[in-house]
Amino acid sequence: MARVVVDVMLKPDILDPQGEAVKGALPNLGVEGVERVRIGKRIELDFAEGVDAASVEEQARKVADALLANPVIEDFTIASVEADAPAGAS
Amino acid sequence: MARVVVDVMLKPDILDPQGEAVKGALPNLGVEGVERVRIGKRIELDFAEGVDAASVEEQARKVADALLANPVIEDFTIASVEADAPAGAS
Amino acid sequence: MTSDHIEGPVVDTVGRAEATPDEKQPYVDLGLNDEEYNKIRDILGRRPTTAELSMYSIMWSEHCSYKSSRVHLRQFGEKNPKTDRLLAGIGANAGVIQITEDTAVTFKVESHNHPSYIEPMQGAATGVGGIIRDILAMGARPVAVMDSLRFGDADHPDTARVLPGVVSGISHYGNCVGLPNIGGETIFDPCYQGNPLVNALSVGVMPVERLQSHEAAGIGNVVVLLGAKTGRDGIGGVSVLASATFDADDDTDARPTVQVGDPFTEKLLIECCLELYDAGLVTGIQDLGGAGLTCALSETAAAGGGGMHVDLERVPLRAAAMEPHEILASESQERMLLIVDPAHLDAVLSRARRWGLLATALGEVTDSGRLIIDYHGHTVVDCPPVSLADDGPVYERPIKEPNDRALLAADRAETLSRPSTPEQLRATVLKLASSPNLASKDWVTEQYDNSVLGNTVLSYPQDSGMIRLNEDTGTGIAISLDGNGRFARLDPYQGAQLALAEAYRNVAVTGAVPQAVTNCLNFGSPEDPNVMWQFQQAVTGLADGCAELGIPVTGGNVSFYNQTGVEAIHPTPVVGVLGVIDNVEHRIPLGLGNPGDTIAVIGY
Amino acid sequence: MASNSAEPRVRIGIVTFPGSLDDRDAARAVARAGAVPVRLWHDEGALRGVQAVWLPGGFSYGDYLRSGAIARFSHVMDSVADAARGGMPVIGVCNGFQVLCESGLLPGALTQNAHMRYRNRPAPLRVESTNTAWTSAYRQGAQIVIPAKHKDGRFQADASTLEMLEDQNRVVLRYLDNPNGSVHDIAGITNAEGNVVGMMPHPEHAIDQLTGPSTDGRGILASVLSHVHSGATA
Ligand SMILES: Nc1ncnc2c1ncn2[C@@H]1O[C@H](COP(=O)(O)OP(=O)(O)O)[C@@H](O)[C@H]1O
Repeated sequence: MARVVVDVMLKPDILDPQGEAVKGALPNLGVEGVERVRIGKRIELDFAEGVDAASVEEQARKVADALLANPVIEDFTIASVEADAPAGAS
Repeated sequence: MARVVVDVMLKPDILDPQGEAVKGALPNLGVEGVERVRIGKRIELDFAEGVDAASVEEQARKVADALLANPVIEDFTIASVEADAPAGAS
Repeated sequence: MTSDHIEGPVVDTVGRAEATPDEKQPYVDLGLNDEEYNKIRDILGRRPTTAELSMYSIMWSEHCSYKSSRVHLRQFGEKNPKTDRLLAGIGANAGVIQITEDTAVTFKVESHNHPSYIEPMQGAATGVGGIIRDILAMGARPVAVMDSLRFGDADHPDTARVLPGVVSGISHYGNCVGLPNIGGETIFDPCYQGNPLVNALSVGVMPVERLQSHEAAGIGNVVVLLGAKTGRDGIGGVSVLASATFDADDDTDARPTVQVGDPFTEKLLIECCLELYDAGLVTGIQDLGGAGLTCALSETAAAGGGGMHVDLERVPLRAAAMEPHEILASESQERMLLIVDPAHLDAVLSRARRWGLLATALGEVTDSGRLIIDYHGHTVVDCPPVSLADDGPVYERPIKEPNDRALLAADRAETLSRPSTPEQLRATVLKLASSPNLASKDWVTEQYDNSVLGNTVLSYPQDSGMIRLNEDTGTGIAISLDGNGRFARLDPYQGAQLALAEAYRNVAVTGAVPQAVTNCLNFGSPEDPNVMWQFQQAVTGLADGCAELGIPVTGGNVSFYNQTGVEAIHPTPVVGVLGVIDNVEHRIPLGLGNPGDTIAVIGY
Repeated sequence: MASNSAEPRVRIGIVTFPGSLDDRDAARAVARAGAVPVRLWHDEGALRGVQAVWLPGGFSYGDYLRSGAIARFSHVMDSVADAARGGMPVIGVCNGFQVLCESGLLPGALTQNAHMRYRNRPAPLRVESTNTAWTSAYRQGAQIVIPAKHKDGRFQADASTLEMLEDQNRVVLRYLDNPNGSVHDIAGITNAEGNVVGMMPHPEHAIDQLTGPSTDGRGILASVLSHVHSGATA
């Protein structure tokens, strides 16, 4: 199985209310020194065994472009990763 | 500036309606062969210049544990990354 | 002064403008014509600085100056029935009308059409946020919202992008800020395919004596910016200044960005402002809308009749290295400008802190008669505020009745074939029932909270929304928001009256007495004489209709340039009518009553 | 339902977090029930002598990150958690329910609705347990209608937690027409002691036929008032 991870983040100039809210909460946790928090999406796409490696990234890019990221406000990056660990395990 | 990235994903057995919805939409894009889609969060924490490197990861772990992930439904991973690129740039 | 030097890129100061009178300026790209540019030079007695040019281009834009519509809109004031219940009328952020001895209400509808096409979710969300701040700025607690929506063909693939986005934007913002959505419209017509209409209404209530002023009055009073940080949001046309003046190939910085709404901050802003009003801590207030600080500073200063001095570097920024003109043009949401007596400044700042809001003193009211804006000690703006706010160009645009009017008029409904057999009737009924315009709007309305605040007496699927204002007396208001673009396309004069009559009836049938009118006029390009004719007809129709019915237009909004290429949308005046009901217990809801009741049709 | 005029009126604390929306509505419901609404501010730990606490609906801290996640770190929640562990009746409605789960005062989590949208409908419910401080005034098995309106209301918990909730009869309210995909149609649950209850539907918006679909929400306050009174006399 091939896994591609797509990270989608708001463009740098776009307001991120989520990140601001989290940043505002950190002092309550006793955490100081965090200057900036940005919150985006991490999307894991697991391709079936047979799909060839070259096409996997290309397909993932197509999905990211068309569906996962909103080009008006977001940027994305794509990376192939090892996927022996089950999705979402730490 | 030190950046720590916290990836938060739903635990494998928790239903992920967003992931399912994306998966269901893929055939419309002409993308076949994706077996599974999981959607989680990517959180970038940027620490101020002075904060020492050792404490950065520790602080980030504290934040992730207490706030960023809900252990009932989510797992997280932590990684320090280079942060010369502006947040969210592709 | 020619040696002005500020760290970072060259900043165009007044001194520099005096020293370089012939520097080329991209005023055409900013939407100003030669005549307007020369008028600015006359006013200033020199070329404008980059910041001034940006401010004039914003304040003299169609959106802010109403330069094409003003000559027609005058009719509303002229034909309005005289009443002393209108505490604030056209020209204020929103009209205010007194409904009992001690209570006033304010309501207004505004468009966010173009942003909602580019980014439907955030465009619609910030449309809701903007109109709520208008209501708040008058001194009222916002108590409900409504939305009038028009999309292209229901089956068009782009409608599948725009409609869910717009609805989720309105739902997200309205629900999260805690205002019930009590009604609206959802209409489909191919003419809105490339130009959907998103008109949002908000209504608020206040004790009569809490009415706020938007004047920067009282020499020495402090100018305070309250709310969100300022970023590069919505810096549209003004971005040409960056690329024209500076490094032209670094256009990444010049890219305009979409405004993202933060209803959470808006909710804090509402509660904080209401606290400040009740404690008598502000002497003037203005919301920051589409034209950001540019508009708020110049309008408050102009209304105050004096001058103002501002140190721009004090504005808390979200993005690094913003130029003065960018700070002035930024459309960052969830901000308000306050005018505060210095004796109250600490109290204002501490109340803001309690609500977790930033509040920053930017400058002060002066008697100079000029709006002076310094940036790190260097003057970048020095002009009469009135020239920005009130002395914009006014145009009497050419008007021409469209040629196809006769054709349209000849194509009468009577010529359509009528169903005559049971099968044909069945087919007709099915066709009507399956029309998206008549179908259930549940999918939309169930994404809206209609009961938060606990005072919603009528909402979906009723003809009007109704809100209880006073739990002891039962006093309430009913509002309906209606338009009919197809009818207005046939006859804009009557089309506007039809919309008015529909909204009026919808309010009246609930048992409320109609009292006031607001409107949002959605049209194509004012530079097209046919569109200008439609506009003039619609305004006249609405003004005449209101005079006939005896209720005043208290405010509204004009949205021009709703077109795709040369193809304009149907002229679409959307009309909101507000009525008052003495006791909401006596409301009359939709429905057929009880078995045995007589059914009658009235009217003709 | 209203308290006997001879007794001092019950004080019910209503917390306002930044972004709380239904605090004033909860206060209205409390006052209509004859008790005294006492406003509690998120940043202050004092509970001001209240005998029960209501965590209202809304979008605390914008509900950014996860609904209810940030509110749990407020000063007032430290006090509320202590009081709850000491047996004080605490109810969380909608966002309040989310806060209770995030704080660990109730098990499970509330996640995005299966259909991923905010949905607002009057929800028909069955009262599954009257053995709590907040539901004793209802008839066991009663069918009631209370508005449910949320985007993140889908209750989820692991299999053993669910089994425990069912075995211990801690599911308090169940949807008759599941609006969000909650497991076991769960609309509300309680802690083992029955003093802490979380529910997604909004009882404060069902106290008056004029402004709500029913008056079924009144039972929540009737329950807690009789709970407090019986505790006082016991
Ligand atoms: N976008 C919307 N927002 C809120 N309410 C809406 C919206 N669209 C339609 N409604 C509500 O749906 C109901 C039916 O609307 P509509 O089909 O336009 O009715 P009518 O044909 O009777 O004017 C009304 O209560 C109206 O307020």
